[in-house]
Amino acid sequence: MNTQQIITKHISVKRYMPDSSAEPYWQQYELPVDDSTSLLDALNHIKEQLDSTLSYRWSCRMAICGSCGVMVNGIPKLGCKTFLRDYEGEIRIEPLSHFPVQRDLVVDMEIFLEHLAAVKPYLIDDNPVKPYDPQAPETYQQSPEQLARYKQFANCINCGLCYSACPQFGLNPEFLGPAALTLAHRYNLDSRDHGKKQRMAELNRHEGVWSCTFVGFCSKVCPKHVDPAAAVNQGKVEAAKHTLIALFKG
Amino acid sequence: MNKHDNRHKQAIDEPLWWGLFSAGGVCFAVLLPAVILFIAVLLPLGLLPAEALSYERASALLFSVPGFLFVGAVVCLPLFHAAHRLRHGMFDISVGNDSINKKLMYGGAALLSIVALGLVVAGFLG
Amino acid sequence: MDKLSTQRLPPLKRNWWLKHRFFKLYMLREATVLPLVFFTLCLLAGMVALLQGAESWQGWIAFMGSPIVLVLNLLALAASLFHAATFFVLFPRVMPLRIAGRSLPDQAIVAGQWAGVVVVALLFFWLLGRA
Amino acid sequence: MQQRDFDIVIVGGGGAGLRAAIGAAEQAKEQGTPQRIALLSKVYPMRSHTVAAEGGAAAVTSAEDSHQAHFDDTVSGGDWLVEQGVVDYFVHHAYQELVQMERWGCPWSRKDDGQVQVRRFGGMKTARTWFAADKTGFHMLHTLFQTSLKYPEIERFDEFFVLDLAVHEGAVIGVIALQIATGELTLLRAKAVILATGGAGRLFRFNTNAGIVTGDGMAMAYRHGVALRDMEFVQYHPTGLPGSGILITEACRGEGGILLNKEGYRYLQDYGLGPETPLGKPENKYMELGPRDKLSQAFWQEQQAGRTGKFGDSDVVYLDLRHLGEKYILERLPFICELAKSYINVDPVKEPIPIRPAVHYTMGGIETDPQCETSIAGLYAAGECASVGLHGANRLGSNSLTELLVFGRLAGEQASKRAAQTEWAEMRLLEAQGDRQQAKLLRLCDGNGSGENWVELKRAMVQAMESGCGIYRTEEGMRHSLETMRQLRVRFNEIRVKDTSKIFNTELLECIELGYGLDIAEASCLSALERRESRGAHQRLDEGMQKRDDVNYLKHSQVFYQGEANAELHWQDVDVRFSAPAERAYGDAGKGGKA
Ligand SMILES: Cc1cc2nc3c(=O)[nH]c(=O)nc-3n(C[C@H](O)[C@H](O)[C@H](O)COP(=O)(O)OP(=O)(O)OC[C@H]3O[C@@H](n4cnc5c(N)ncnc54)[C@H](O)[C@@H]3O)c2cc1C
Ligand code: SF4
Ligand code: F3S
Ligand code: FES
Repeated sequence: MNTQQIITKHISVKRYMPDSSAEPYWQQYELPVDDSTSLLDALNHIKEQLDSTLSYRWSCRMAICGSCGVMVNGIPKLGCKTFLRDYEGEIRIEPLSHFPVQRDLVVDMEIFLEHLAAVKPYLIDDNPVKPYDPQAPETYQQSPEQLARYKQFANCINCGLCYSACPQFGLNPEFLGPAALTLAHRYNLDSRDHGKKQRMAELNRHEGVWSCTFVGFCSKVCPKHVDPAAAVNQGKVEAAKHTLIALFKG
Repeated sequence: MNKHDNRHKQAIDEPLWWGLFSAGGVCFAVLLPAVILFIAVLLPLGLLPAEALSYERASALLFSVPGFLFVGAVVCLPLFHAAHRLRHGMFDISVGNDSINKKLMYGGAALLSIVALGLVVAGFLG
Repeated sequence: MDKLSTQRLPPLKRNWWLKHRFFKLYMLREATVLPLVFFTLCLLAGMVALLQGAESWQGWIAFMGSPIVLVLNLLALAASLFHAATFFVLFPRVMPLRIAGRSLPDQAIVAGQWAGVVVVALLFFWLLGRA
Repeated sequence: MQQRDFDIVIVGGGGAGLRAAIGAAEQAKEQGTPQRIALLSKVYPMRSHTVAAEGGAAAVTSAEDSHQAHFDDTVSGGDWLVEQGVVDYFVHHAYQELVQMERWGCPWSRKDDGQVQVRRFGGMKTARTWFAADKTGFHMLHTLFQTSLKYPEIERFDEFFVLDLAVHEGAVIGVIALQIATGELTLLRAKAVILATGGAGRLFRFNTNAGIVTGDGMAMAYRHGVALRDMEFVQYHPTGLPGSGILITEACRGEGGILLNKEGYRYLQDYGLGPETPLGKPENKYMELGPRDKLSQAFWQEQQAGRTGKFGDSDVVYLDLRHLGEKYILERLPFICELAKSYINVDPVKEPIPIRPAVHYTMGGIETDPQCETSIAGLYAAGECASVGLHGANRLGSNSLTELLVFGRLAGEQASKRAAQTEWAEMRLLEAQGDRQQAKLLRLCDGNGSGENWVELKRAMVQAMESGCGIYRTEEGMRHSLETMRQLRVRFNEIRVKDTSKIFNTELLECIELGYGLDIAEASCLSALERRESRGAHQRLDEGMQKRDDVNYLKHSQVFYQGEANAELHWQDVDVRFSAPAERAYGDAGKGGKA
């Protein structure tokens, strides 16, 4: 492949440096890019060659750690999975929407983590079939079909792009949001889990599944094809069933 | 995590509204295209056979048990569907306050539903 | 950790949905209920008319034929179809159907729902379309 | 300066750190001594590099397999430079840890009957590698992170960058950390500290590692007098993507992928790994399933012989999966397809993937005893940052994810036991060390000094490591690299950052990481230079040093920090109580032998 042609591109980055100025401002950079230059490569180039004061998060540079989310021309994207070859004209980079900005492209993800923790995202087996015995350990059984039921929803890398895409989260940060609700659903669907009832207490709140209006943009931007919109709305069905059952049981 | 404990307020009404919304959504999508086409377009344009919805035939069709079900599926459920979307839409564009909007919208839908069904019953008895 | 006073979070403005095509389509989808409500109110009026007698029933039909009402109801027809298009694709994602452990392809479910629309229309034709 | 007290402080939120935290919490419960555990990480735990591991985790699983076989594979894989007592403990605890992961919800891939499935892996005699599609590390890390949320006694300090350990009279008393969001220092007083900071692959220019893998914990322990052991052994993974170095998992070969040179020839048969195995019938320890060091070396030979192809400006060979068929590839290796398509625009279903070796794993690290304790009382280390003695001269793929669990848990339990019997040191001792750190930071930001630039120094470091300590090494090359590191360490004192702000100052962090890196790079070069033999990942071209030399070098290297002066090297005996060193052979040559 000989597409290593180097051209010059401009990118504008929204800067915010609370140490020195109270207001954000736009800064332009000009840099050489080729066919394989990702946005993350570009930011690293800026940091090392042009302006070492630019702050952003990154780590794996292979779209699996979930660190590097930013807005690219208004759409949430992973920097390491966005290629400049796909953009004509000006490229505008901003911190992820709907999260408080700490500095430059770095946002405060604390609320996202709180929401994740709130849904009890771990296997709850209050009634284990076989108690775990370190001397003679045994796994649960789970067929490939049972695995397939939740597998897609277990692929979330916690990048938070879906929160930036979801206007309901933007309007009300108390909304548990797509990724947390998806994680809850992932465990609810796991044949080894018995914690659905406990999780329902969180899901079946106004700020749980019921704040979602199926905008669906969350699934559109998800870099891992998790389809959180589907998970959240399947969660509504579950929550509705749960309520019905609770009503009948008194 | 304790923060969450005092917010554990369960939304027992939401499943009801969402259930009505969904059922209404199905009716809106599956039934209403035909209903609107025949009643609100073909009928007034005179494109239906004259006696198809003559006063007598219309009364007979409507003021009956199937008519009652028809009104439930074509008027009541879609009204709840609409109420739900209007309520959320108002929240989306920051109009009013959700707890009041909720009462207004679902209340309105319920009121109109009762009127509609009441009309059928009245016609049936009368 | 405590929130920092230096953090910035501009609130979402009420015109947020004008910023992206995807959101505009979402709003359009939500707005399909507006003409729906109009049609429903028309229908209610028709029922009242029917209860009042033959004359007002004829009056109602005439009212339905007035240009503005007709246009609005044509709009409602379009809205119902647009709504159907958006609603049908959501269904398999909310209720994935599985038959013998294998999930049914989404396209099949969507097609099935459109078939439902056609069947209902045929039903109406059978009921009202013949002399 | 904020001050907090904990029984146990864990530095690192990767697989090892999380497993240690849970292990400690469980141990405290069992002991009946409520303990508070702090988990510090410079990134959110699920961003840790464990997330990138693709292939799988090894444990003896099937009835035909045995602990002895896993032991033998690991010992010979490590070219006998392993602590055999440690390996024995490891192979006996591996299975139970993977089952525990399953019990915590890890979505391991399954067989039709509902049992966990295993796959083949390089250097392993039998299929014993558990996997979760080709995202094993991702699923393990998220399972551990999510499970850790169950334990209220674990308090997380996300995005806290640990600057230093506090040590007093030979015992650890706490750590000093920088809250990245505010730039403020926090003193955490502790009765026991566990380092789980991961490897140091970023010392090299071309690597499969994440940006955070900079060897911080190694340097911290080293600076306080703990030996860095076996640092000359750095694993090259034979299959990295050209350009970025992004990893294409060994599982591709385990599933039947083959390696071709530019002539389309399966060249591995020329390097003692043959005979050629039939297409689609991979066989353990043959051809593509030979160990990583051998495969990387074969690449180098092909490159010298001019039989490698070109991709951009990289020399490459080709990993061909096409014969496996689209359905199989997409089911077993979906992430690989995604990576190859995004990063080099190649669809593995239709084209062979160009690949080349890249630095992947640091076998050496912080020396610990078999219970994970270092020479500093109360200081433990686990995971890739540690050298507990499992990997020796070359790590076998899929042993290290299991290592995180087995030794993470052990370190956690040991730390918890110790904390139950220890008192906190006086806070003023920590405060003094905190003040020293503060002064250091201020100096980095004061704008004086000759203004050495961290970017330049970093570049010089990674280039010197690559040229001197690559797949094949020479006396001259290593000597040059060692000299370079020593000069760079001096120049580092003159480094100043441009960004003097406090909030999220990533430039400052890069500089501190570079300082850590230079120290351990020196240790790595020194031990490489002094090991005058070829063993495992350490291969010399020098006359008379191209073979293993058990008479003189069946020994661990230990490097000790000497402040501004040059580091010192010692040798340490190896535990060979179960299995005497033998020829390390693969392919047909390995038949019947120990390997
Ligand atoms: C691409 C790739 C694929 C791999 N595939 C496999 C495989 O298939 N099978 C296998 O067995 N092994 C595999 N490995 C190796 C294995 O993944 C790693 O050895 C292992 O994950 C290391 O885990 P860890 O917990 O020791 O460190 P990490 O996961 O790297 O975690 C280090 C932690 O320490 C923290 N930290 C570091 N420095 C500081 C500091 N100064 N202050 C605060 N916190 C700090 C970091 O934030 C992070 O949380 C692979 C490695 C790579 C690179
Ligand atoms: S659901 Fe998708 S977009 Fe949302 S956090 Fe997970 S991976 Fe990111
Ligand atoms: S965008 Fe938001 S509203 Fe629902 S479908 Fe996704 S969570
Ligand atoms: S850097 Fe890890 S997802 Fe982009």
